[in-house]
Amino acid sequence: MSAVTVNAKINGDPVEFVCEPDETLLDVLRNRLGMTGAKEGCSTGDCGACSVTIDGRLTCSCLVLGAEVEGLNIGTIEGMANGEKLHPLQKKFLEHAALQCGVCTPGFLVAAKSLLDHNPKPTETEVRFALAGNLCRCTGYDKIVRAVMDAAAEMRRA
Amino acid sequence: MANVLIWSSLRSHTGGKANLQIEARTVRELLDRLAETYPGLKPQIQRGVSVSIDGVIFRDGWLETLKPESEVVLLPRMVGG
Amino acid sequence: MRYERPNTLQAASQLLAKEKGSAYVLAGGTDLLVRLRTGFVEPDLIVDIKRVAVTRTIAKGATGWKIGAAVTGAELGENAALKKAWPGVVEAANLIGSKQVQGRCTMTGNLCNASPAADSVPALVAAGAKAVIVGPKGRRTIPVEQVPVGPGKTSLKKGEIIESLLLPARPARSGDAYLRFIPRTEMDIAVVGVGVSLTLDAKGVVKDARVALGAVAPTVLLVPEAAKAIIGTKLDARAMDALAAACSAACKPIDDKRGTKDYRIKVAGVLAKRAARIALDRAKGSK
Amino acid sequence: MPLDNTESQTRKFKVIGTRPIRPDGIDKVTGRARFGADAVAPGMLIGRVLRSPHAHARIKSIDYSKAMKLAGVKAVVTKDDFPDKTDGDAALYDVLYNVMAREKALYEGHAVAAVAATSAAIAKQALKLIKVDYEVLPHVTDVDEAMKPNAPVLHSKIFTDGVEPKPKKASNVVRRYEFGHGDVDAGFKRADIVIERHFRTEATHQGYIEPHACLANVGPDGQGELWVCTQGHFMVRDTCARLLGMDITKLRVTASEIGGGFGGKTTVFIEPVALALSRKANRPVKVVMSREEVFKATGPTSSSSIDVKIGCTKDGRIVAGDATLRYQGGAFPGSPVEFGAMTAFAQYDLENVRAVGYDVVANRPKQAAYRAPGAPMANFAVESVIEEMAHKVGMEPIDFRIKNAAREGTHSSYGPVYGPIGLLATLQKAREHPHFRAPLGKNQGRGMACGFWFNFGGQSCVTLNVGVDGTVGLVTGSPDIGGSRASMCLMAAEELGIPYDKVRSVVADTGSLGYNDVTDGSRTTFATGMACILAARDAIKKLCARAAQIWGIPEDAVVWENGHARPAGANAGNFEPMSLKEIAAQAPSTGGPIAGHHEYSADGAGVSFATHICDSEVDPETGFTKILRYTVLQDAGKAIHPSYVEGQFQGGAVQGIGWALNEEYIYGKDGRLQNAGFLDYRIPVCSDLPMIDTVILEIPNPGHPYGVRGVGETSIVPPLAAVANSVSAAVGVRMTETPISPPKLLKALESLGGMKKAAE
Repeated sequence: MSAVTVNAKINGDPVEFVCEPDETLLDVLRNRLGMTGAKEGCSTGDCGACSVTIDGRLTCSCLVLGAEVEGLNIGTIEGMANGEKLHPLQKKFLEHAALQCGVCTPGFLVAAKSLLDHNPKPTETEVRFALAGNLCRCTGYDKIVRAVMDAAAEMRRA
Repeated sequence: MANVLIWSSLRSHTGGKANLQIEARTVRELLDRLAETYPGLKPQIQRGVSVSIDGVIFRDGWLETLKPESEVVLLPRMVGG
Repeated sequence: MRYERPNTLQAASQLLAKEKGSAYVLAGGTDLLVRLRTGFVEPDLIVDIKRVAVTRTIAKGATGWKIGAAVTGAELGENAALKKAWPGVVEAANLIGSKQVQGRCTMTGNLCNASPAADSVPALVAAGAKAVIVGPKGRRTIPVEQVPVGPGKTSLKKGEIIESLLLPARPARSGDAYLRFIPRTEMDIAVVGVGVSLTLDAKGVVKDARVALGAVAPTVLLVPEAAKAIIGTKLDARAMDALAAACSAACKPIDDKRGTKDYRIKVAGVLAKRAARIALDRAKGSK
Repeated sequence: MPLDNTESQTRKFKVIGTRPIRPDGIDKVTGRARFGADAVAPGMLIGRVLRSPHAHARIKSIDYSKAMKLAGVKAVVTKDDFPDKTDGDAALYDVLYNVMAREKALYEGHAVAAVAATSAAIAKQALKLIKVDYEVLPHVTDVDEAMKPNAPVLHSKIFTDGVEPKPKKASNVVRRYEFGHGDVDAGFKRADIVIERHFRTEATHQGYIEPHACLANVGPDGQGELWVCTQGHFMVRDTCARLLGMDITKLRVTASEIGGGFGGKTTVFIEPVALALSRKANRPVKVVMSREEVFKATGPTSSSSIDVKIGCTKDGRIVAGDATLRYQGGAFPGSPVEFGAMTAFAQYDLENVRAVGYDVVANRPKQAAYRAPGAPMANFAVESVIEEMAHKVGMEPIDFRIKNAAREGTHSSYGPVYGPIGLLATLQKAREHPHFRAPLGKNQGRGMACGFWFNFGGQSCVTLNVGVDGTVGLVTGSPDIGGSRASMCLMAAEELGIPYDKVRSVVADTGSLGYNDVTDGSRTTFATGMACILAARDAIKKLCARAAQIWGIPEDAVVWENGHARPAGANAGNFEPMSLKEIAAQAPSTGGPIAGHHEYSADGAGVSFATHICDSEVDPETGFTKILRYTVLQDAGKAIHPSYVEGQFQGGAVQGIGWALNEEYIYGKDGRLQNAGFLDYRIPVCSDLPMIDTVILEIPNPGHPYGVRGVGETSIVPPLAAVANSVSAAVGVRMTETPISPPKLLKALESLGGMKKAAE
């Protein structure tokens, strides 16, 4: 295998990394860059725990090769809060107890932010379908949906 | 004498008796007596049992004291998820 | 394994043609990466075609639509004009996977993965879509139903790449629809899928139709008998029953972890009626 | 019991019952929380496990010489690296055998070897170089098939226990259990109506989103460290140390954040393997399971085959209940069939009741506990028949249940007499709930079911350290799987009379605290929570003593009120009350650090009951079932942090809904699992569900100072029947197998249609 050198941006910051051509972006984030906020729940794109955005587009980082992101901007959970200030979604997830074990939480937050970026006033049904690619086994989704709806309302007021 | 109830499939080891009167001050003594008196119960006791004393379940409480009128129910050792 | 990212399809084609080991084209990668990860494939070469501009564009011309091979499901869904012209095709493509998968997956990949259960393929077949293929011997265009030849197998020759998919211009008084059955509401592979595209005459009689079925045979099926059952009718109850019967009769399914033979045969008919109803309503609504 | 628990009835709480932000919250919403796979160590190797492709095979030989020659491979282990040190402990030997196959591989996915290498890619390549010579044997995966006399036998040492005479021939039936009282045959003679039905449930997986992961580091001096996602790191320590012949306290285990468990992380799988690899390589070794490995080699539930017979009189009084349950628990003894048998009829007040259970082995992964282990399947069978019987008697199912419900003083089906319990309260609340009278449309139906779980206490050890600034560090040893750290802080704050945000709770490693049982059995808020209360009381005693010393009055002349020490009365002296903060500030010069501690084995957990109501709509042409509305009513004793209590109700209900509708282990004829991934093992997704309404009832548990009962498990018990009953109400077919998948339901609807036509 011939390793590939990649220049990209993560949460706006420039990064350079070397990876094997068969390594996924998730592997790169976790094992090469020490960014373990994205989680590997399945490695087949079925659980959403590794959700990131690439140039603003939501995707599973387990379904992307590290080599593919040359010149692209990756958004991860680590870039969601603005300094000390939590994103409204992060705040509402805490207030609504929308997490139990918390391993799916980064993926849900990234996916929910992507939804609200495109649709600031989603219905409950829209939230549920937008988040169908994120599996949560603890909560039954109830509090997650409430937190997202509440965050959306707060962001509209702001 | 504590009144000890055992579950049905153990009765083959107690001559068909469901209620046993056992003289014991603690759960541990009770289990020892049971194993002595009814050797057939020994493997299950070794495998693990919990007890209910007057309706309260004790998973491991060997030193729990028994009153003379206590009703003790033998239960398989509790597990949970 | 090598990773290559050429700027032209000709270069991509050459890389694929020259490779002695196993070589795969990467567009969205939502199937390829899963196979790679699970050890199902061990490529020697992966050729990423996303830097080739033509693969990334949706173009509308006089004769219809040209959809680049690397256009994602999400991009299709955001193209209002395409969605208006071929709502069934776009809906079908948008049913693939989650929002995350939509950010990457492509209809061409869905087609080349050659799964009989691919969601976009029955809709494309019903729509009469064609695939533009670039290869060492030049370009050729074939109907999409000729691309998959069996589960996981395509008719593409070594070095050939699909550049784009062509959809005809939407005829007047026509509509299309795709429905699938899955046990959950999202995230499943189709147990049965049905694509219907039809055109009405001025009196509201079906004058042209194409019906395609997914997940009921080794490849997606174009079912001319099903089209025949509704051509010349106003899709009354009898025509609908005939449509359902023709679809069920065309099924050659298997029992597997996703459904039984009997189930697929029955539900193919049920969904055909429902999809035809939606296509009809769309045809009536369109000018 | 040293506690005066009568206060739980009357006490006015200050912070208990509020909903503060959890202490680990920020880390979990920012991606900083460190889970099992998130740890690294200098010089770390990657471990991978080779697994049997066969459901049942004799392992004739394993040759890993080629793997060892591959550059980058540092160690390979097989069964030879796991000599039997279990000293006659049969259950532990089964764990050992499950961790690494010995003479036979007993299921597809059974570990047969493992490697540690300098990269994941090399480890993967090395696995391919290990040659295992298998003699493939006939296999059996179905519970009823496994019980047949001619079935392939997994273990030559299993001779069914609990039957007379004891069989002379080995079989797959491990043990027969029987519970009950009265005379069921006499009971059935008095019955006007008898219903008998056969049920089957397929195995389901706990489905935690985080795969098992650990990082082991063992040196040649016999000391070791292990970072692991588990429900019980003390259990991991003790089990691994015993299996590997290490001194227990020389192995320090740290519990990472845990990404779900639900019972599935209450045993060991890769942990002893990682330790053995690390010991052999003398390097840290990280092992992370793939999702496929999780499905193929970790604990699913039992699959089951159940017969239920219930008899009642015309006026709706149940006179006899009888059930036979057969649970296949995978390749080793220990299916939770006894708990199925004990809980099957636990919600009813029955004069004559019998439940017989058979523990059966088959060529599947060893089952692991899953939320109220064994109960949901039995409940599905019994509550389905109860619903059918209510209709036959002509009573509303809820009235039928109320009439026969267990209550205080009822002789339970599993033996003991109930104390104060909340079943009737949940039923009555259900009847008053708006859901119960909401209108239904075409093809829609409403079903209900009641469920029960025991809950238990167990060993907990807690230390509470008072900082000089008056804040409190709470050290517990119970891995937090659902927000329990918040509840622990609430209880300590309540006792001490200080604000919630002045308490911080951490889960300590095994080197820092005494033994704590696994976080399971709904025990943590009850048992570890009570230990927090008692540790706080211990600290209060010391705080009062310190105040007494400062004031120069006797210790017993000081009382603790609202976070302050104050003289007990006018005679004690006239001193201004001293706050915890003030006493803490003087600690260094008045005798040193102040800490409270408690260690014990808690009992008196208090059983828990729930009633669930489910509305569903069935598409009669496809057999698709949509859950329209769902309400959980459960007795929590006392809700410490109501949001997380609701979360337990909702999460359990949805797992039960998944079990009812779509989740199942699907085996091919070759004995291989066909759906070892989240694509085809279909856990509910967000768009499948409505909001899950909850009603928390608080009938205090006399065994806890605040009245807490365990709440984690009961919620998975009723959904299977509640869903099946709603489907039956919607479209008139009684589904007796889970999952109620669309093909099965459509087939049932068609045969019902056929029957209706025949009747015309």
